[in-house]
Amino acid sequence: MFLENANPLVDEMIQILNPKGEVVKPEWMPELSKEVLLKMYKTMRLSRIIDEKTLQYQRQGRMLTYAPNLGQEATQVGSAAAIRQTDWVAPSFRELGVWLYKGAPLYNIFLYWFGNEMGMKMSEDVRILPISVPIASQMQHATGLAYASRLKGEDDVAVAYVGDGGTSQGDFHEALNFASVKNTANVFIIQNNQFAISTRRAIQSKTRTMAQKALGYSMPGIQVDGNDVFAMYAVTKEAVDRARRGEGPTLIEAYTYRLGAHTTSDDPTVYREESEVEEWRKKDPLDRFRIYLYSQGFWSEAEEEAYVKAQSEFVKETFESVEQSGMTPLEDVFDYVYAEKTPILEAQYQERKAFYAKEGK
Amino acid sequence: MFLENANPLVDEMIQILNPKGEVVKPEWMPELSKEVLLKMYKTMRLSRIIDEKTLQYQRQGRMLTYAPNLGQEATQVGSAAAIRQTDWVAPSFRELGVWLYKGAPLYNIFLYWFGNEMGMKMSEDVRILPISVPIASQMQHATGLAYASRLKGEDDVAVAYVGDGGTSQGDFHEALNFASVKNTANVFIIQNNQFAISTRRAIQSKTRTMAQKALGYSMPGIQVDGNDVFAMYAVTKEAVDRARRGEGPTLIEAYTYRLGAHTTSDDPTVYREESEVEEWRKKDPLDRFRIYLYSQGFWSEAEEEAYVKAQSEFVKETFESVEQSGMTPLEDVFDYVYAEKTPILEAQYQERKAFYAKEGK
Amino acid sequence: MLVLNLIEAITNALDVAMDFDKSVVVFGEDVGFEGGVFRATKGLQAKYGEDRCFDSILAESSIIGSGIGMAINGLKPVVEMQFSGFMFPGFNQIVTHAARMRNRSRGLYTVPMVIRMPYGGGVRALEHHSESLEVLFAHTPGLKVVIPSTPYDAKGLLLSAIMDPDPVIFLEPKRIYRAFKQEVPEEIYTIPIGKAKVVKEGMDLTVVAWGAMVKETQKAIEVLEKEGHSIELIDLRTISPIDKATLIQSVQKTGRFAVVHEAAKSYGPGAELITIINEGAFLYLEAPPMRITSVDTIIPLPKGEHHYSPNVELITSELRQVIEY
Amino acid sequence: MLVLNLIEAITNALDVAMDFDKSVVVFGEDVGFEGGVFRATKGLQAKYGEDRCFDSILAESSIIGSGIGMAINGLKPVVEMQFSGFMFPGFNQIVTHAARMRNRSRGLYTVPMVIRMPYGGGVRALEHHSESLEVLFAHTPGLKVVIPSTPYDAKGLLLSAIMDPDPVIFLEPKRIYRAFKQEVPEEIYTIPIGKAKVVKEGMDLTVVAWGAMVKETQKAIEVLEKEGHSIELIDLRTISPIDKATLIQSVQKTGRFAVVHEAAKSYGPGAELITIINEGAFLYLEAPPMRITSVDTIIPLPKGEHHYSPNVELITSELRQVIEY
Ligand SMILES: Cc1ncc(C[n+]2csc(CCOP(=O)(O)OP(=O)(O)O)c2C)c(N)n1
Ligand SMILES: Cc1ncc(C[n+]2csc(CCOP(=O)(O)OP(=O)(O)O)c2C)c(N)n1
Ligand SMILES: [Mg+2]
Ligand SMILES: [Mg+2]
Repeated sequence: MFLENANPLVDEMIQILNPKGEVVKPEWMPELSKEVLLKMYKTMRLSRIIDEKTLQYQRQGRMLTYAPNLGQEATQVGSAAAIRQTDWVAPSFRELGVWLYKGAPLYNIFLYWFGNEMGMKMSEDVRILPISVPIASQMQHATGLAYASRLKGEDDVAVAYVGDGGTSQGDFHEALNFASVKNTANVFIIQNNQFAISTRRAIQSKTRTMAQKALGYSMPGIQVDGNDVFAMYAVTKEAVDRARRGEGPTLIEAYTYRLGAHTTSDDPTVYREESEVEEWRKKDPLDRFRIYLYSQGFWSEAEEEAYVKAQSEFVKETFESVEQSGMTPLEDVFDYVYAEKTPILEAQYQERKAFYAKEGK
Repeated sequence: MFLENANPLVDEMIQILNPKGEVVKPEWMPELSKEVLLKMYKTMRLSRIIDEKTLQYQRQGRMLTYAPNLGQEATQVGSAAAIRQTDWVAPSFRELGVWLYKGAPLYNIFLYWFGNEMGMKMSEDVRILPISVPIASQMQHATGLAYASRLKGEDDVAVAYVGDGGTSQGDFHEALNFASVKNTANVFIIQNNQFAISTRRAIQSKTRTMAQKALGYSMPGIQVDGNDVFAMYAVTKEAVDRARRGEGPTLIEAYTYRLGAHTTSDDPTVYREESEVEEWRKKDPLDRFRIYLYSQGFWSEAEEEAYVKAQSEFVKETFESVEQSGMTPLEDVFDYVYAEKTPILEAQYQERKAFYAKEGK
Repeated sequence: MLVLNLIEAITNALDVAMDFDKSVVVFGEDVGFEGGVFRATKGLQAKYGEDRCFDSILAESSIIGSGIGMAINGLKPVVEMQFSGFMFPGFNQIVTHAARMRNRSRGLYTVPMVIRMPYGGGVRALEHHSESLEVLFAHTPGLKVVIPSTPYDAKGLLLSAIMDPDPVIFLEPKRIYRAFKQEVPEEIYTIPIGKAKVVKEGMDLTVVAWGAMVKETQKAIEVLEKEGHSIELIDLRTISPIDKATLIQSVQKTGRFAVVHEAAKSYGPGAELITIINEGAFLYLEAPPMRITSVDTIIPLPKGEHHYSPNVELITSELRQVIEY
Repeated sequence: MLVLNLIEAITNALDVAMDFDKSVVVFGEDVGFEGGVFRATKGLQAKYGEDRCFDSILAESSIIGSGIGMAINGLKPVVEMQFSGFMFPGFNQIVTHAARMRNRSRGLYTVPMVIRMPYGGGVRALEHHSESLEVLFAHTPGLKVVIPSTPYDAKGLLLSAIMDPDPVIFLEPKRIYRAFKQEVPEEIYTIPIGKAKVVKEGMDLTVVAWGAMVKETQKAIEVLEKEGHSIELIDLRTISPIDKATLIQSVQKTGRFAVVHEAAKSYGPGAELITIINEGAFLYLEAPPMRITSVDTIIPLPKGEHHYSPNVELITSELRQVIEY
């Protein structure tokens, strides 16, 4: 529908739900049950609450570095809703909505950002690789995941997320090329939130769209309104289905905006005007989705209020229990370097332990 | 002429001189003096002689590894003739024609392949970076060369060569992107000789052309008959002039064929049929150029014979003098690691020297 | 005299270098408009223009690779890797080109380039933000590796690095970027690369450290000196080439040796120093030389980081063992 | 029993592994159709199909990175870097992911992957074809590093590496790929990673070597034994984790220690071994431990390569010094 004749050199970006919450392309509207719609909305709403809370914790000095997703909820949840539970995700570090939608416990997510690796150990069923900090490198893993699925006779798709900044890395290019050449079941989603820390999108690439980079791999490339959850869902769904049928990979550019800071250690006022952010607030993905749900009678202000209240409490409690989780025990530092501690690691572990004992720690 | 509206997704490759030596596109025919034409032809002819001789030396066990250019003479010399002497070249390792055209002494080239770094030390005026073995990495240097030229107020262009295999590396992508974003005076020439050692072009990329990779950088990309010296000249000239005027970089795909082995240590019969090579021999770049020159009365069989004879003798003498050049002296190994030997290197140098003295070497 | 902390001293060094030498260009991720995530390049774009100080594309191989081209063609690039843990995509360009261009062309082309990287732990950061990778560079012929531990040294060493005709890896201990201030001359001055600094003299033991470990080691030494020991502290400052002479002379005097570092233990920098002592002062050794280092694990995230690298208590306890051996 | 040279033993190991375990996949540049530039994978594509043995795109980061994804998703990739000097574009994936996935996910995801690379000099090759980079891997927690020196060991160690639950860097001394043949069992057998081999016992001196240096050292030892010395030779086989116990026991017996390697001297592997001996057998040392290594220069092209790494004469001369100290 979207992909076959997409021409990212000239096409307008795909939009179904406009900023006013109106369905402007009813013919493209995906068929989604009320249940799924509400799961999507609630996940986005929860993501927003988490981002707001963490900002607050950060101001209170209770938080380490954290990368907020504010403004990118539709990109993340719209795409996540289009993939199957057994499909793989190779994330970057700013995909809270995807984690939540795929069933990652918030406790784990907080634990990770709180500085404990144990957060990334969750049920295998979540099928998301751990947060990957080296920009764009995770895209290569996605190609291997998809290759392995096919070899094992499974039809799972592997979805990789990357930022607009990430498109500049060599790994971006190599992963797209591998997927194209091997025709693996991959979907690559660029979260073009207009910034790589302070560096604007225009500095990363002179191209009109990021989607047009797909042309270098003879792969469909398409630009989507990343603040439109339906457009994100519909296009991702087509790409995922296509990949699952063995018809190859797709590159999706989600055109969105990072409303918050890069991370809690970043001060965006250094490099952008508040007025620019204001303009983008008018395109808020959450607002337009809510208006739509209200208009359909799927959701009400009362429900909204109750949900926000309950989830705020949930987030608070979860964070507080993470705060109580304490420090990483010494053995955890040594136990996961290899399947079995090497003799050298064992000796180093014993030395540190003896030192703590001596110091009375 | 070629670049403005080039569409590498659909365009036929540019050809001016067909395999029969006929000018099929007179309107595109570059204006080249007889003098320049003969310099180009002679360089190509010399390159061919060198490749034939080295094969012979190799069979006689007199040669180390060497990468022949057989079949790619027009790609190399056609493009080299279009650049100015002060323009920079960032080569890969298979650009003999470029070296010769830009004035590198054959003695130096042989000395290098004979296993002596001193070969790469030649007049600065040659303006070619030393042979670069790590695939595609040299493209990044070309961007910096061009950036520096502009900053210094000079209008030199930097031309980088890369192979079809090299297009798969991350460095290929990053260099094109840098050049596009910074609008540097770069021309990138892919010598698509259909192979990366044994690996066929189709395995490197699923794209119709290699030139279409330019679309990912909003840069002109164009496929050229790399066995047609005039097409290579004309397109490179337009790209170089354009770059010099500050209008930005270009990607040129020279469609050619490696008639010889990858290097003297490679046996191509393991991975390709002689019949395929035969087909390509019919498109020989040298033959068609010679036919053209004969037809114009610029060159004759007698001149050809005399030239080949004289140059064969020259190549033989040059190689023999390189054979006499002896081993690399110990100090050369230590003297160029840094501008000045560090104390540790000085000590290691003295140790090795003392050891040789003791052993009576 | 200015009074600056370490990161300000670096900014100041870049400023005076750009002012003095028009060929100096400064770039890297977020280095231009915002002045870098640590603000090392703050104000430079405004002062020297976008051509000489700019935001690169997000690609370390491009940063180093284009820098090599610029250096060959007459500029002096001073590039930033946002954190040393992110230099890996650029490592190929560093090792196979920056370090080798002079040798490969027998001196025809050279790469006078500085690659700055914040390094080391102790800042409660995300994964890949706390690496100590000095060995990867120091084991690579053709590179010089410098690590300052004070604002004064940072400026003088960075200016030396910029003037150096060869590529210099300049590792900045980010943990002490803002730890303390020091008087720093306003004008250009240099501190020679390849010279260690005897921070304090002593008779019973030689301890070598660099970067953020110098301060930790100093604190440990204070404890031990109160117990009556006399300890010599050497700030290595240049990891490659090593100032062998200073180390060996010191051990010939003290007879005991220890090295403190943040890098992983096995195949770490301490091993080289201990071997140098073996080679140059074996007969003087009264106790086995000791290395006090991080463990051979992945650097833990903040909640486990305290288990990883040496702290004052560990250094004190270990040094006491060497002394009492 | 088969009689195979080292490269044939590797091919055979890959063959039996692919036959035994359907999850083993083999790929890299030119690895599929042609069987690799050294023919290590010869015949495997024909036998096991293009899906399990294929030519990769020319991109080391993709080879390693996609291999990581495959390993996480149930395959056992055995990938080839055409030469170790070309692994640098893939180094980021090795260090930041292969080595860390287990730790990062606390055991949820692991990377049982083997990265094979021909390494070392002595084959009169072009630039970047002769590197000895074991330290770069061995200093990286999360990796194991193995180097065989005989056909028998090559097969047994490679099979161990393939069965290992963690990423293993498997460095193959290309100089001796075809140097000699040995009896090699047809079936699957393993040699434990982390165990050095005492090649020959001796009383006066312990010498450690690996890869192509084992044979050179053996020749030097023959010369010295004719002079009446008794020398113990240890083939380290695993560079990381080191078999400390075997080394220390040996030096406690002999009182003297030397290490021979092809890698550059400064911050090289020898430094780690000497430091381990200091830590574990200091009081037994009757002479300063010695390292006999390549020099700290760029590896020369063929006409200068003989100046670079240890040869029999140099090893003999140096070992004699340790013995006569
Ligand atoms: C290889 C590498 N280089 C640098 C960094 C530091 N860094 C972290 S996030 C970031 C910007 C990423 O921008 P983008 O890809 O657009 O993602 P976003 O943060 O906008 O989600 C940078 C430079 C890194 N993590 N990895
Ligand atoms: C980074 C890197 N990986 C691998 C190699 C080994 N290698 C040398 S040439 C070559 C093939 C290059 O193919 P292509 O780019 O098409 O150039 P051509 O040889 O055809 O001129 C390979 C894989 C290398 N030199 N550098
Ligand atoms: Mg972004
Ligand atoms: Mg090729």
